[in-house]
Amino acid sequence: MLLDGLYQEIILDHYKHPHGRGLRDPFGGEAHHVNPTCGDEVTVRVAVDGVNISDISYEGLGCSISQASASVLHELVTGKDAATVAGIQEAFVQLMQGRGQVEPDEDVLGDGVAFAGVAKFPARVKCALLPWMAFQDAAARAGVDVGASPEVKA
Amino acid sequence: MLLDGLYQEIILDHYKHPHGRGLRDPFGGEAHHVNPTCGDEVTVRVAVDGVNISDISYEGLGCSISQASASVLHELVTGKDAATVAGIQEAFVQLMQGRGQVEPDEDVLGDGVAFAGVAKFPARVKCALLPWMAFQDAAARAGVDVGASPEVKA
Amino acid sequence: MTFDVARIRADFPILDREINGHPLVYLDSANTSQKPRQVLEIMRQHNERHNGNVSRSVHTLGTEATSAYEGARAKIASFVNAATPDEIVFTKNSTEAINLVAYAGGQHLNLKPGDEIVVSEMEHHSNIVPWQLLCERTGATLRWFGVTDDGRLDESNLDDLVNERTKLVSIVHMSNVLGTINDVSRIVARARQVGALVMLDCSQSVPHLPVDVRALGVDFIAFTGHKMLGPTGIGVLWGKYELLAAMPPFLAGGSMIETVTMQGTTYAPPPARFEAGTPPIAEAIGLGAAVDYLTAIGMENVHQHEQDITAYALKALGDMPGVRIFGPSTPDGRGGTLSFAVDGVHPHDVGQILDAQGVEVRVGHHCAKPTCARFGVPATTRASFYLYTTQDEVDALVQGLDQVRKVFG
Amino acid sequence: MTFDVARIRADFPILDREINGHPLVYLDSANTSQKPRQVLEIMRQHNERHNGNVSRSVHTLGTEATSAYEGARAKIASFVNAATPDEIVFTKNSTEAINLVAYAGGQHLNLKPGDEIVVSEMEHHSNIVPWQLLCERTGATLRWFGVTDDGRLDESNLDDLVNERTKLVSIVHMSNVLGTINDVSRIVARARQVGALVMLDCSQSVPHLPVDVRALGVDFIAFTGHKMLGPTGIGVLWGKYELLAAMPPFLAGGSMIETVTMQGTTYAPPPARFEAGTPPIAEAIGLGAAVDYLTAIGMENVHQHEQDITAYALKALGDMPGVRIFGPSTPDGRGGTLSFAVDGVHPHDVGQILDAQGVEVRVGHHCAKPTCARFGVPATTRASFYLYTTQDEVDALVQGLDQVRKVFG
Ligand SMILES: Cc1ncc(COP(=O)(O)O)c(C=O)c1O
Ligand SMILES: Cc1ncc(COP(=O)(O)O)c(C=O)c1O
Repeated sequence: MLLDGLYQEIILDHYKHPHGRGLRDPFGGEAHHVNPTCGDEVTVRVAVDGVNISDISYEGLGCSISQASASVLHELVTGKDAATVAGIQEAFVQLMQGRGQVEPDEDVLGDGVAFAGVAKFPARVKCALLPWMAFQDAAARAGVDVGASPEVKA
Repeated sequence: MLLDGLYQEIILDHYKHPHGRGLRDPFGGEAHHVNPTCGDEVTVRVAVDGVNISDISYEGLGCSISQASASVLHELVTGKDAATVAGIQEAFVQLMQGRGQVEPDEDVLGDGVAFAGVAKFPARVKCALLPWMAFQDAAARAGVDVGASPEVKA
Repeated sequence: MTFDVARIRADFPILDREINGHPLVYLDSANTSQKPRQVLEIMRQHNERHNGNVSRSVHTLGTEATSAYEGARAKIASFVNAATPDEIVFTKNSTEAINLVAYAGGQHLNLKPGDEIVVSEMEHHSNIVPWQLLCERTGATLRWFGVTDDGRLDESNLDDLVNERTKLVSIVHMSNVLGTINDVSRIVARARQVGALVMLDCSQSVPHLPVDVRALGVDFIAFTGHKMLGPTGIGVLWGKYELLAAMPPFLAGGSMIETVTMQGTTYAPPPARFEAGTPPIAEAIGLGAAVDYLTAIGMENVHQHEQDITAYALKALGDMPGVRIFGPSTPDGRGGTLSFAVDGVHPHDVGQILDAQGVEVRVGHHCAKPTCARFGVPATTRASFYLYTTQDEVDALVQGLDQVRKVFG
Repeated sequence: MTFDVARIRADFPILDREINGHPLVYLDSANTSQKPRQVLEIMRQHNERHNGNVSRSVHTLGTEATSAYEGARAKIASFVNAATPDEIVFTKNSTEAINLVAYAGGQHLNLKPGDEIVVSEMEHHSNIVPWQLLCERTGATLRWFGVTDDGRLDESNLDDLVNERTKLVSIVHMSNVLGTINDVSRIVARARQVGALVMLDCSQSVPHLPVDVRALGVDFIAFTGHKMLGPTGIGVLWGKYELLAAMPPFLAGGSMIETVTMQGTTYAPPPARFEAGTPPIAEAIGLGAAVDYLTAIGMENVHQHEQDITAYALKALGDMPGVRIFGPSTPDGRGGTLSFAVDGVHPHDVGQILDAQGVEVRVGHHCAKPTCARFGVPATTRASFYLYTTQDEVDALVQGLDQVRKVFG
């Protein structure tokens, strides 16, 4: 597979200049996820304020795709209410599992649309989803339901 | 492999009219051998009188080759002294393991020469050797050494 | 599609062969089947164009190999109507699949003295010895169903055999000696009553009949690639996902882990948990192609063809004086595997004389000594059929048996 | 015979392939090797002309298959200088071979709390987790050799680690991450002193160097077909015959028995005792052909070629700014497997960008997380060489890495 679309400028930018990186207190829920195939890891913390996700903080070791994805997650979700966030989460998962057939909606996904190309690389889809899965767990632990866990296959 | 040589008249004769079949008392040693691949079984008893093998009696379930082989064994070995028997045993084992390349000596092997063709059928060599291996064990238990155990492979 | 044996045979290169100057008459498919061009071709293509290790690489070859391997898993899952491909564990053969359950399932069941495992007297050694060893390890007791004179499972003491102490019942779906196809519905119902798990040894059924794991209502089945047009070196354990997920690992090593430190290890979910090391990749892909081939023909059609051949063979052999058939004497509830005795002639001799005429049958105990013992014989001669078997081949068998009786007459 | 890489490459069909518009540069042989025409051809011939089950038939196909299968065993035995072919047990991969020793050898050793098993920090998961599980089952303790900064086995505490309580030492012969070739003579001598068994994981050494089990003086070795030009689905356990003969069975079922009744079973001698069920027949035959191929070229020549390539690659990568090599920095005592880090770029990204240029390397933890942890990284990029690797391919890797740094500059 050629790299067209995988390493979009937006992704490289988020990787080199991550938004909101670092673990912050206080938080309502935390989750640590590992991709057993490649060893990538991420810890995500979620702080909740009423129905809003007031902060997402994270720390992790991983490739440009998983790191940029965490940065985009932070940017997209911080400050939004649970229902909106569930919609974003669902749209992102659908995009990633669409094998390149899903047309992303920039109004919902913002910089996340840059990940459209990743969906064509089955081995990298897990990388992109890693922070989102951890976020979902952390949110659940903070008492916020942002939708069902997508099935992610090796 | 064609059947030329496998089912010699002599072999079929010994199979249909076995010599010395049946288990007899008294005896000095007994051995029960099984061919695990095909389930053939034979029990051989050896009676010894001084240095002579005074009787070989046997009972078994098996194919024409193993049954005829037991009958030939009985005929060749009964009444002979240990040294002679060791020579016969060795000659028969060599014939069987010779893959059809060994020329049998009728003076030593008598009707046993009819088994020359069996050596060309690797799957049947074990059948021909089964009573001879059991005999060797039974003789050892009766205190008579008739030579080293041949290695017989599946 | 009508069932066209001639067209099917053209797919099997080996069927052109001669044996001892006669056309090959291959009547030993219960032992191992022949493989169609389509299966061999897919494997060749994989090895020549797409070979890479699975689940470990981001590179193109690795990604191609992984998607072919996982694609095969999905095909096999739908072939037996599994709920998800994650219920399909690749092993090297049926035997490993059964041992996997005996080790990991046995550990999960936490067996103790007093607990019971139930098998039957018509099992292949591969569905006896793993349970004997499990009983030795744990002190549990092995019990078994008997077999009736006409080769059926004797269920007369079902309620006694399968009782509150029973933890697992493992039964052959189709006997590799008698050809009997066991309707296990009563046994499954009884096992459910007492809370026992049920495993079916489908080594002989999955290749020959439509098998639907959900309709059977069992917990595990095992089958093997080389008996169903696939390559050697590949087998399958199907298990209910919740059960697999509750079981500890068996073979340990690469690819079955979540994380490893020198101090301790956590394990991946099924099926990865049970696939330690590099799996038989090309072989799984070959089995996927075999399943495609069988699916295209239709398992109902395969079964029907074999029923026809079996009816023909039962009659032809039944008419021969001095030939005694073991197992059901009509095609009802039996498959195309026929064991028989020829009066006064040892199976080895029968097999040898048939081989001289190009007719390949199996002789011996067929890895089922207790079944042979049940019928008072150390060995039998067995002819077994498959989708490529013709009536002419049954005729060749009959002629061959005439020759056997001439030699030993 | 001079070593002619071009002629060798012509034997490997896959090397003609293009990846993403570039000629394939396959630098992932430590993961799985490619297969020459000669191996694929023998397997095709077997499947198309001689396919039958082994050790079970008197018929011609069965006899042919059996003699090819046993012939492969004999070839492999002499390839590693085993005392007899009966010391060669066919498994599905290295991982099964190691598990076989952990289960059957572990039972034979009758381990108890207080007993110790010793491995190292540079093991593949397949030589760690089976021993962790064995320790869990028996209460024995797992201990391990450390690794020095330059990627060598740290033997400084040998006499403490291997002591009177030690029952078995299992060490990798050549590391699949660091490339280190371990001279195990001191460890073997110490193990002999204290009466411990020694197993070597030769998954990476048997494919690349002359290995002589008797010269090594160990008790067991494991290796795997797919890393040595053979097919997937086949591995080998070599063990000293007396030891194998003393060990109880592991997997149970068809072909490993002497006799079976419902009440109890007796077992065949090795190797049959450890080969339950239908073995990977075509795969064993393919591995035999791979061994023929390697023998014809000569393992000394294979090793020398890889030493040359490794020296070239160590220099080329060593000269690149921002590239850090894990493991020995000279070709002495190391094989052609090079792990490295590229400053500021995650291995996944390195691998992806290399793949876009047709260069296939492995990225990740290489099933050796403790080794990665020892060097403080979760993953590495690894290039690994074989007899078909050329200097041009190393140059392609270097150019690819330039590109990596451009994208992430
Ligand atoms: C050092 C080492 N040991 C064991 C293994 C396991 O081999 P397999 O996956 O064929 O079982 C490998 C390769 O994956 C290896 O490199
Ligand atoms: C009923 C039955 N169970 C189990 C097996 C074992 O299969 P495999 O030898 O492929 O493990 C066989 C065939 O040999 C069989 O017929």
